[in-house]
Amino acid sequence: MTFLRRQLPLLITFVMGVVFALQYYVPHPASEQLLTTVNKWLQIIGGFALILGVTSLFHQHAVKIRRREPGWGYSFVLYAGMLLTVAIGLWVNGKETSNGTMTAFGWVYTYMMVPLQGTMFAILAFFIASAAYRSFRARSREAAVLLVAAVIVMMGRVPLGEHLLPISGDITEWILNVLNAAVRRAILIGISLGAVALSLKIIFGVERAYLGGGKE
Amino acid sequence: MTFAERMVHIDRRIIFLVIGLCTLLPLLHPVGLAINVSPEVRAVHDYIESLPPGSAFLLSMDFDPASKPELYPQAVALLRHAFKRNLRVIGMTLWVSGTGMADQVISQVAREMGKTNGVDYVFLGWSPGVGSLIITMGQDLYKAFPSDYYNQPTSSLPVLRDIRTLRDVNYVVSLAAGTAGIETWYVFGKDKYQFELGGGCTGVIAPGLYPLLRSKQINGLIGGLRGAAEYEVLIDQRGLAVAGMDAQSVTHFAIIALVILCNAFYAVIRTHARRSGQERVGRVAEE
Amino acid sequence: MRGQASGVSRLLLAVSSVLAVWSLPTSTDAAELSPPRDVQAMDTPSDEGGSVIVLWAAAEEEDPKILYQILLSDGRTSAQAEPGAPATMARLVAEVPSNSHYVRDTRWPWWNRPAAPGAHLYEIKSNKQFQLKDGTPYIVTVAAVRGGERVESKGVEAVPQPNWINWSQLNNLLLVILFGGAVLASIQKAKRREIFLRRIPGLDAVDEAIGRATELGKPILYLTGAGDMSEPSTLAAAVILGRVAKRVASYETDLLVPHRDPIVMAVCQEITKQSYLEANKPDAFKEDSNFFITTDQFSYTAAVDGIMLRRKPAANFFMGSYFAESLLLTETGASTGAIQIAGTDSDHQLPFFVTTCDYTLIGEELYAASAYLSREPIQVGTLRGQDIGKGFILGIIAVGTLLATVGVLFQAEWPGIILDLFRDLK
Amino acid sequence: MPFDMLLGAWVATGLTLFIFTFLYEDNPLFKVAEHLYVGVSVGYTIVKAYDTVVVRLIYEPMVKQGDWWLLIPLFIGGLMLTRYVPKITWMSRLAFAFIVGVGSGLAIPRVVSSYILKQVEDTFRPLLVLGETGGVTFNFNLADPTSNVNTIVLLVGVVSVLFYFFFSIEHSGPVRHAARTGILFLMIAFGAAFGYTVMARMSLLIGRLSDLIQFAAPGYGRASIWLLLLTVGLLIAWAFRSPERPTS
Repeated sequence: MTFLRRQLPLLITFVMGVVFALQYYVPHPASEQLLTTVNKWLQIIGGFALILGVTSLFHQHAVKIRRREPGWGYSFVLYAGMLLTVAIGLWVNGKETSNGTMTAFGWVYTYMMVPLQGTMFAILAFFIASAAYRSFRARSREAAVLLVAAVIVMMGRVPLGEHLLPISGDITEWILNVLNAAVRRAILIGISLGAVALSLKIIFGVERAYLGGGKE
Repeated sequence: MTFAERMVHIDRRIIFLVIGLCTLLPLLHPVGLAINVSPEVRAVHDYIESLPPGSAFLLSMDFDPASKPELYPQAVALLRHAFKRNLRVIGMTLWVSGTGMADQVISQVAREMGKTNGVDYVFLGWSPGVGSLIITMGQDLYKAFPSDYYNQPTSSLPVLRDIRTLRDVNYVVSLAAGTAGIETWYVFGKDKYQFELGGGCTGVIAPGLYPLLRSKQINGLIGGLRGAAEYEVLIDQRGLAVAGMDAQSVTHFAIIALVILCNAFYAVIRTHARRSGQERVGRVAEE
Repeated sequence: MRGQASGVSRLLLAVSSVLAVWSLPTSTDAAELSPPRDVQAMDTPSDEGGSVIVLWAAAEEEDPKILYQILLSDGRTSAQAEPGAPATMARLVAEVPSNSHYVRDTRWPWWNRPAAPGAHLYEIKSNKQFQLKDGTPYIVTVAAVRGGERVESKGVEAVPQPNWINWSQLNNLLLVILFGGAVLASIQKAKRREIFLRRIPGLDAVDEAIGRATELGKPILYLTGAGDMSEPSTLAAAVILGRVAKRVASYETDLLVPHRDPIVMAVCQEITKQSYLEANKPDAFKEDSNFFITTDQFSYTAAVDGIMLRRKPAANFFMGSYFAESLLLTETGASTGAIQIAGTDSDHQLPFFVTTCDYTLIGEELYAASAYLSREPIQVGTLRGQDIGKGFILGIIAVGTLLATVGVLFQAEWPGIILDLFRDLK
Repeated sequence: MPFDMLLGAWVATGLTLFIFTFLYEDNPLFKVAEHLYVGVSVGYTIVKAYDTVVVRLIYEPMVKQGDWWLLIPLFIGGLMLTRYVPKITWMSRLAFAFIVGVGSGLAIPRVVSSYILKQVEDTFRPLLVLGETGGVTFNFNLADPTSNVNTIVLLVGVVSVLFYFFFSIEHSGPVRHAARTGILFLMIAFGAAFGYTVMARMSLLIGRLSDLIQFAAPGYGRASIWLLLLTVGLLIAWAFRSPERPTS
């Protein structure tokens, strides 16, 4: 029993890890085939996982409604939105359009999902301004450098800025192409080493936190 | 709390209001700040300018609502130009999710320019197949689209008289937010059916399309909102895009001004604190 | 018949390889132009099949005015060709200037080169017009052309095959093994004696944040990012969640962990439960402290923003990978006055975290965080291993730049022997 | 205008304005929009998952093409659901082990290839170039990202930032200087990226506002104007009704 509970998961991780790491070095079509198959499998498993998620969401809001927690009425809005979308979607077999015309599901997507998503995204325009106001203060040398770089690039991006300070466009290009490239490169190298080390540890069963194991 | 301190900790809703107004006002009343026109946008404009009235111009609006902010103004500007030049306009889309929007833009501009559906322009809508659709259009347009978006049979439409295949089309412009888009039109249509091809695209994919421009696979490229603004300047009809670029300039400078103000107040607080011997403010800020 | 064949070939139309071979001895009239020498064709090494390569020696004088034509024909029919049977047409695959397509310009590194760097190489691949079938023999011919003159080599046979190992990527595998060895060795070393770790300011703040939340009696919000369980950043976020949950458990503070990925949610539930067990507070564990909202980016963001505004957590943790939602989350968090600690390897979102959070773990620091929090030899050793890796890369960059410069100075090719080892080869 | 488009314009405008009220304060209108959004997005995901996973990935290949291998992922997926059965909850670990194992294995060589080798390879640039006349020169052109002077700047940046990421050596002496330079590079890059992003974010707002302007046209029954008045009115009413505690 302890084998099933403790060692078997580690064995599965090890085998899968080694097989799919080596897959990269095999150019044979069979290896490509293996990769596509397992990708499909992962999608299917992900579908099952969605059941876990939706159950959790249902449960949370059911509890809210049952306990009459503040704002429980909104949970009904959520249920209604979800159930109606599912009903409409299944009615038209999950197709947004049929024969070139929009279905009711497509309508929900175009007139509800798209504007909601777009507006939430657009709020960033306001937040980027308030974040700049709050944090672009020359408190230290580092903060000052960040602030100056941001202001120059902002100037260099718009026609008015290029008009007032013609060189800002060139400086912007230089900062982005040279300084920014250097930093991203170093960050990427660091991250990648960390990622490879973590993956290796998982495959060799050294790191097992993902199994909820902690130390054993 | 001194005035400077209060200003540093200003209610952020005031900043939101400033940004909102700086975007909205230029959109309602464009100022038309100077915009330099790039050669790739001018190329599309000049080609349309060179076409004799009555030539066939096909506009493929290959984008969905997500890319509307950038490509919608491009479509409006191109359509206005084509209608002004009295070209016969054929609208369509390769993206099924963009059909409603494409129909809307073409009928709106046509109404504005006093053009009649079926006589001066037609909107074909969407049909499945992407690459094979273009090939079918190259062989027989009426077969690819037996009827237009409004279910009128295409073969009897006055606007499509003498336009049997893509070979009879003089200029195709694809406004693309990805694939299917400009490359699709090039690969399946351009050389085979001998029409000139131009492109418009979102700012994100523009860099990837410059190679096509350099190798003359497309004769011009309108990139992002900026490209649309340039086109509006060229046809001297400043609209959404010029307004958008104005809004960009104004909001960028509003943020810069806010940052400078904030730093000014911050400097005041710091000198104040230093004078009264409170090193704390500076120390806390070092972190 | 022979005369006709050379006439056809002069028109650069497809030629019969069989006839072309026969026509060779008679093409003495093109005395100045010699046919390509040492023509060899073979299956492309280290590939997925559907392609062959043809190799031939460089001529003494290579001038862009001389062109090489590569012709391909179906081998089977030529082998079975009976006298009088219509010969299969060879198709013209490519026509290249004679001072191009050297082995040294190809993607093969020195340890996997099919021929000497100075020889010519052309790779014939399947494309839309024709398909090379694996296991089928093909005949390849190379012709030299100058103006109207044209001479052909003998046809050679090659059979495309898929291969089982891509030897060009050997350097990749070697680096993985070397690095893995360094990490494992460092772990062993860390088990024997303590290894120094520098201070990471953001992590000192973790305790402070949890302490403050307890004082104020407010919950702690912990996000694991947008990634799924196979992303290292999500794993690191989950590991750090374990450490945070353990402290939260001992303080008996509320923990809220909204999720975007159901699998990550399930894993984090396990981790949190374990942490409460380890803190001897199994009763305080609530299954629904980890909960799912939606996989959609912005509706998730709207819901989390709602949680921040209504539950007013005293501390917000943003660990894992993030996209555009980062600023929507952190600005809302800042407006509620929470202490915010972020850790991400999404370099594109770092600017927003750095400017709006109190502490940010930048890139690799996210992975280092779990080591720092636990001080377990395994974690600390890994960090040491990563440092060795970085040191190695720094050394390589120095040596590589020097060699590249030497290569330019002396027009030498030998620095390539080392530079090739660090090329990303496909 | 067709009725569905007209209705769509009104619904889209209303939801846009409701979400924007979030900028003022958390309020019932935003809560309605937020909960509706979560509901619709989950519903949308469920439908899409049904369409792709159940129909296209499971039903069609298994029933129509007899691909019975798909029972394996079905089984693994099923293991995940053992979380609801307390005694055999541990079985869900097997599913996690599978997913994490595949993910880690796939990551290793690909990360080494595209993030380590690719980046290192691009950093190997000569510090001198061959001039047109054949002599060796040093290219000072700042505008050309591949010039020698920029190669040196790039090298300094990469090396100093990497120094910042050393964890197991003390940041003192020359290491400290290198790491400090690294921080400066980091800050410049972050500032620049921040400034660069402003335009993209403003474009989003411009897009939303142009939609609202468009829907304010008579053709749409002046949807934006009426709904704006309604939204403001509701906000005022709500503020008066709960002067003490805006959020319950």
